[in-house]
Amino acid sequence: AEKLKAAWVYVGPVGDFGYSYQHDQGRKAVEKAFGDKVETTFVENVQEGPDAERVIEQLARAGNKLIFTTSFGFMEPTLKVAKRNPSVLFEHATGYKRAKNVATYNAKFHEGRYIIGQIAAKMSKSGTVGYIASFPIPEVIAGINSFMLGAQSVNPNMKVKIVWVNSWFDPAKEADAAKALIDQGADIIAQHTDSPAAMQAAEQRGVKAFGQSSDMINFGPHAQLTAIVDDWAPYYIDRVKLTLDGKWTSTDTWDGLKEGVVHMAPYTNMPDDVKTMAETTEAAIKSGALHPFKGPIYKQDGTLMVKEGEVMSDKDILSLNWYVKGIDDKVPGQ
Amino acid sequence: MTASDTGPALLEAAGLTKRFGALVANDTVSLAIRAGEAHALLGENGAGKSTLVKMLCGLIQPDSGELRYRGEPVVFSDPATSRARGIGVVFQHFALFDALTVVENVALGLPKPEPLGVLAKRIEACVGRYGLSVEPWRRVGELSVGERQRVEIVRCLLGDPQVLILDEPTSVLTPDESEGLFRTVDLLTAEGRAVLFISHKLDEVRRLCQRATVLRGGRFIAEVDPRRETSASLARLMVGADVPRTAPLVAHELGEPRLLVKALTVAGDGSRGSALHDIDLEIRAGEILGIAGVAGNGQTTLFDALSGERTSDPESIVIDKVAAGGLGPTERRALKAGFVPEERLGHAAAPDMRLSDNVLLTTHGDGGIVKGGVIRRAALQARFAEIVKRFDVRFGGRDPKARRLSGGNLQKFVIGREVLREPVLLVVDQPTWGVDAAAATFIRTTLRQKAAEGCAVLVISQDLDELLEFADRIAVMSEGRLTAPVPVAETSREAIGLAMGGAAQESVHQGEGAHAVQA
Amino acid sequence: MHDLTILSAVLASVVAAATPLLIAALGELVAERAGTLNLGVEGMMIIGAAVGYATAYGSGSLVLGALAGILAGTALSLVFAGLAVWLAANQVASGLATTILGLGLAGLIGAPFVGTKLTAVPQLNIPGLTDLPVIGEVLFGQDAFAYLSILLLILVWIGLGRTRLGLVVRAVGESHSAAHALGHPVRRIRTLAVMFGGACAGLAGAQLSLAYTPFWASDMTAGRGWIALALVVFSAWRPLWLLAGAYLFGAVSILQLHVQGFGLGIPSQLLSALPYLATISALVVISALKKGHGAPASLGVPFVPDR
Amino acid sequence: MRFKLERRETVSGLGLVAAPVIAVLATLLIGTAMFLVLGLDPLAAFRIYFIDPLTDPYTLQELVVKACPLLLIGLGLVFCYRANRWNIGAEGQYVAGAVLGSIVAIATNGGEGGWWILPAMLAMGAIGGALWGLVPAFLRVRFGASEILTSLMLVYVAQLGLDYLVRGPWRDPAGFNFPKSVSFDPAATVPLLMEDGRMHAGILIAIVVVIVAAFVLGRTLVGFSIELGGSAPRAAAFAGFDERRVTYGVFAVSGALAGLAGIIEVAGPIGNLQPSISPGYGFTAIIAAVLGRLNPFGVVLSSLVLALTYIGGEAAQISLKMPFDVTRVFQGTMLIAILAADVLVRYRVRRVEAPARDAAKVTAHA
Ligand SMILES: Nc1ncnc2c1ncn2[C@@H]1O[C@H](COP(=O)(O)OP(=O)(O)OP(=O)(O)O)[C@@H](O)[C@H]1O
Ligand SMILES: Nc1ncnc2c1ncn2[C@@H]1O[C@H](COP(=O)(O)OP(=O)(O)OP(=O)(O)O)[C@@H](O)[C@H]1O
Ligand SMILES: [Mg+2]
Ligand SMILES: [Mg+2]
Repeated sequence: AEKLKAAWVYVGPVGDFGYSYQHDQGRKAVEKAFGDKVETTFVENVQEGPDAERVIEQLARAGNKLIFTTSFGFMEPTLKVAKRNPSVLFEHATGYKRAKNVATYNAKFHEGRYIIGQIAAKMSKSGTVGYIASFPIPEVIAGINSFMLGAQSVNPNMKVKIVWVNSWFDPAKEADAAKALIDQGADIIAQHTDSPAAMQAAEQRGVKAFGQSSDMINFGPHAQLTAIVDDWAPYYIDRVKLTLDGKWTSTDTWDGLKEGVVHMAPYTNMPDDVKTMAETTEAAIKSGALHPFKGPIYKQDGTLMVKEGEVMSDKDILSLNWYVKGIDDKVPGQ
Repeated sequence: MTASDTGPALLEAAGLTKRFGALVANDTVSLAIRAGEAHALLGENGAGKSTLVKMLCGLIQPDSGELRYRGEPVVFSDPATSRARGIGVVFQHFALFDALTVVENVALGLPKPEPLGVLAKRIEACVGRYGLSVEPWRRVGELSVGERQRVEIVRCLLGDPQVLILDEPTSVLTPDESEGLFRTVDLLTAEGRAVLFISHKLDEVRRLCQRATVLRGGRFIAEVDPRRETSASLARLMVGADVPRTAPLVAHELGEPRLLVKALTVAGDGSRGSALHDIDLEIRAGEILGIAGVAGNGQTTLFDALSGERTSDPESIVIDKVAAGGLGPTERRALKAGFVPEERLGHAAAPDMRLSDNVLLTTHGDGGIVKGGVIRRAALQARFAEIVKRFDVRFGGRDPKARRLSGGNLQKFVIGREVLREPVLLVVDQPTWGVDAAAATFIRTTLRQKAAEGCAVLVISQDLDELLEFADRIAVMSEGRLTAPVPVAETSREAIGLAMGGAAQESVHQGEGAHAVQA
Repeated sequence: MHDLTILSAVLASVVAAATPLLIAALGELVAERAGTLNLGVEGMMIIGAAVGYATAYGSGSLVLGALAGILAGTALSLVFAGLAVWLAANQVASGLATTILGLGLAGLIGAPFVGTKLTAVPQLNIPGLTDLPVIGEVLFGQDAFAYLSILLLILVWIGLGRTRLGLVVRAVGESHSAAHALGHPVRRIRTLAVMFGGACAGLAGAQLSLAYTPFWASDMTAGRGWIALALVVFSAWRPLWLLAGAYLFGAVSILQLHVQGFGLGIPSQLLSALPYLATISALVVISALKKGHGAPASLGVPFVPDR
Repeated sequence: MRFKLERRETVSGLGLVAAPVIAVLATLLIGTAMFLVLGLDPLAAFRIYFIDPLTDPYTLQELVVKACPLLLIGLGLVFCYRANRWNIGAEGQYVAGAVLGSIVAIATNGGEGGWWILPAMLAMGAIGGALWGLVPAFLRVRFGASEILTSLMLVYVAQLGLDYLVRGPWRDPAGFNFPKSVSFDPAATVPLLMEDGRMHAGILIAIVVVIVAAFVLGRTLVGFSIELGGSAPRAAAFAGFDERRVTYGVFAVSGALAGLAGIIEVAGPIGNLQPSISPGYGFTAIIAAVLGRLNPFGVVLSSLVLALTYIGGEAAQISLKMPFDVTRVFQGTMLIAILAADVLVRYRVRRVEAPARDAAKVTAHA
């Protein structure tokens, strides 16, 4: 049979050891799983502006039959190219527009954030956590909220300090942010940016931290409590297989801990009881017994947003732009 | 080479040839500078004098020929090498650094590092000995052209040269300073050193030098003893034909006042030009008024104020009955005024633009060449060709950058550009600086002629002889003040020289300026 | 936490943040004083970071890493010098091309090291002194790079202002034709100055990958080379002003993070823009007080000797 | 023996042709070495880099689309650089133009439409860029603050401003709070020139601007005053041209063209406002302007060459699986080769006998 040509489009360099790096690990897993049944290609460092459409089109023209576009900003270009190339299948990560030949996929990173929120609340002596955020998009806001909901489930008075670095990747700035937060009294650092700089800073300063995207234990052997690891391999392998079998359909996939797209790095540097709690929560989320966004959830001003016994809809989570009660800050731009 | 009546040859050029593209700037030129002599190098603008100097010190390399130092063949790979052997050069175009102080500039020309404080002391000593005035700690950028020239000379003297090469060192010195320099040259030659002296002022050459080499068109023409020549005979050697004198004064009627300056006061800006105090001036059609003065006394500021590069109180300058003090250069030109600044490159002309484009600098407001904001190339080329033809501007190529012209030719161009605009008022700063005798005569004659046609001409010059030769009246500028003009016939070289040195200033304060000049 | 402790920590962070900027900018200042506008700083920084990291990782020696970073930056600066000084090509374009080349080479060199880490360059704590309140950590708790940067500053300051070589460098930048006429080897001096700039940029890059955030990642300089260039302009080409500029920029960068941490609800974009706005404002004030930029007169002008 | 550069008095027509040829040969040589080291087939690499993009109608269109903003911005920079004003903040002016121009599109979104919307957007874009460009001009004229620093710093400010807008006030209400404005209506979109592909009417605007710029710079007094101010400021003052007006003028033109490029990109290939709207066009255009020797037609050529290096680089990543960094190294190498070749057109390299040997002799005698 003919080889399936599959391609990936990354917004950053594969060498960022963060978001694009993890997607590329997924691509490599595909190569490994299917051997010479597939041929993979990737284009890295593609700007979300006018270049994206050309790159995607070129990939389609080069005979790729399955194309993963891995950043939100690739949404419109992906749709445009898909329209012109009806025989090519597209998968767009983190977006919300689909077409007959465009599927979307995303991961429930907030599930992991609920767990680390709980761990933070248990481990923090000062009661203050530092949170390094990239850009105020719903995914990041949802992550902050989920983190706080988890933390509040342990200690209702947990405080979080948030610093936006306005970048996914600026190691020195991320390190500066971590230091600033530690200086302000945070003894746990969580991050939603891509580089291991904050983890290293925490290690240096002797505080605890959570990794992001990859297992960063290397960078914080004494600091890392756990890490929320993106693992796109299961999803990619699945989708390639469906394509090979001719069973691909345009779907909207939002997998999490259960499916293994998000998984937690080993729980380290914490007492056994905390570890047990984390493992229990993880299992509960996987089994569906626990949902991070389960009511009652109040907005900062006290408005009840999710009633007792209900859970927030996926759509609402995906477009979150407000903080839950207990976060003493404003969502930028609101 | 003929046998020497001074000493053995210190530095010799044997058959040096240098080409710039198609142009042969030096064609098998030979020259011997002997110990104990002051040797003149003469030639028209563009004859190849500076090129020869540059080869003598290793700044450029000859295409063929040989240099000998004390009889030994040598190759100087750069001026530092030649300096180490005792050859000091004052270049025609100053090798100075505006942002640095005088001491730093001097230090850069010396082979060995030396604490700047010590060096400053040495500069002061040197300055005292030779009667030059230089302040060690000033930034060179703030100095007038004359002061810069002194810095160059001092730097060279401090290097204790065996052979001193001076490429037009006196062009911007006052008569007194020139005298000081000549005494220095005499002193050096008496010590058995050699001096190579380049100047377009033939009287100086005859007074100073024992031997002269004449170049014409890049070729060696003759080696003569200038003491036994006249200025006219030297000029004939240089040009290859007789050089006419400036057309004599033709009496003509004076007309309307074309320029009135009333109580013009301008604040100095520290870097270029000093302040002006209460300048009064009137020039009438048909008249040439000369302003004499040592560089750095406000002439440049006066020029800028007249040309409109600096504005002043509207009534303080009246051009052809129009209050013009508040107008810009273009508007003043519209009143049929023409201006020729002192600095040819960078002020009167843009060095890196083609010569034809440089025509536009002062003609763009006249109509004809620029219409509705669009440049009419044909008209521009026509005007350019006319300037070149009428003023005998010579250059290589069809339309080179202004930078490529020799100074004299660029000066002819700049003056021609203004003259062809048919101005009723012409302000010219240093009309013949560094220009050879023939070209200088031509320029003066042209200005005379313009005056005779009814133009009012204001000439600012440091060259007293020039002013005495062709101005009708002369005023003296000193420390930003101007004496009342007096007719040339009623004054003398000495009186003006005294006033230039500043003597007049006190008199001016006492309201006796005119008297002092006449005395 | 105690207020003084916070202050001390903030100051210490400011020094750390300013250090790579200061080092790179000092090198560029020397290059520009000699008349060469080297827009390749970003490229020389990143290659210093990559090679420095690779060497330190391979050899286990941070000192070797730093040296390798210096060498790498210098090597790349020679490409620029060959083009801009010896071939007299346009300096702006040459610098930009060098940056592109540097980013690419660094990516290739660093690729095998993605995901690895180093032990950071240690702080040089001095018992007793480092524990002093407020100034203790700022003055005595920095890593070697910070002290090196100050040493370098003094070196450049004295070197440019007080030595013969410095005088020649300034002269060459002021008027290359005059310097040439006096027999100073203009292109050799410029090459040396550019090499010094490259060495500093390489060192600054190595500081990032060895001390600041001791790991390698593509494009990890994140535009700091451009900031260094801007700071040279800010300093009006004077070393001491450079110190002020780098620390001002560092201070505002750090402080805006702290302000965010206090949760005042100011738009983060505005806070992120603060370092740039602060630098502009400071420059405007300085320029208004003191006319003229003091740029070397021959800056950016190619030199070809007539021979 | 050593070599020296000798300025050519006239650049021969042959030389102008020879420069690119030499550059290409040098690039090929260095590239071959590089690809061999990396274990890639040089022939295939060159074909994909240079030949394929120029022979496939689709990539040819893309070439023009990519060159369009570079060309527009580069032309504006030509004005600044000729006047010796170092505007390196075109990227910020591009963003400012895109933002101001988008106001119209966002305000009229979902409305009646109307022929005036797009022209109004373009005008607003140009104004936005010009205003942003006038800030460094003002700071320079009024306070003497170096435009190099201010224009660069304003890039970051503009980008953060755009970021704020698309994440906050201008966010698409139907966009699930993602940072993106509404997609522009057809009336607010630059029309395509061909059914198949992305070639849009902005290219026509760019062509008009090239011609106008060439005319203004080459044939008018304004162009002359710009050039004169840049090459000899004192002579320009003597000629009666106001330095301040020239400064404002060139920054306004340069900003306006960058702003125009910004709004054309946003209303054309992108179709909405979003945080990232430029892959560094404002900076790449600096290379385009300089490489084009500050000549409008030269910039046409250099923009196309630069576009080719990007598109070829992408093609190489796709077809040869060449890492992005290799394409960057190759791009850098190629630019260096072009610059070097350019020098060889203006100068002649002559071998000269070194005086060193004889100099040694001198020292020996001394
Ligand atoms: N580097 C150069 N490139 C091209 N032509 C040159 C160069 N240097 C000198 N020339 C030309 O060589 C000729 C001789 O110039 P040179 O400077 O030697 O004249 P000069 O005798 O010193 O004239 P002046 O009295 O005006 O100083 C001139 O025609 C000049 O244009
Ligand atoms: N780099 C250069 N390229 C071409 N020509 C040059 C260069 N440098 C100097 N020249 C030309 O060499 C000639 C002589 O130079 P020099 O500096 O001796 O003369 P000058 O000052 O122009 O003449 P004058 O004595 O009339 O003032 C001039 O024509 C000058 O334009
Ligand atoms: Mg001469
Ligand atoms: Mg002369």
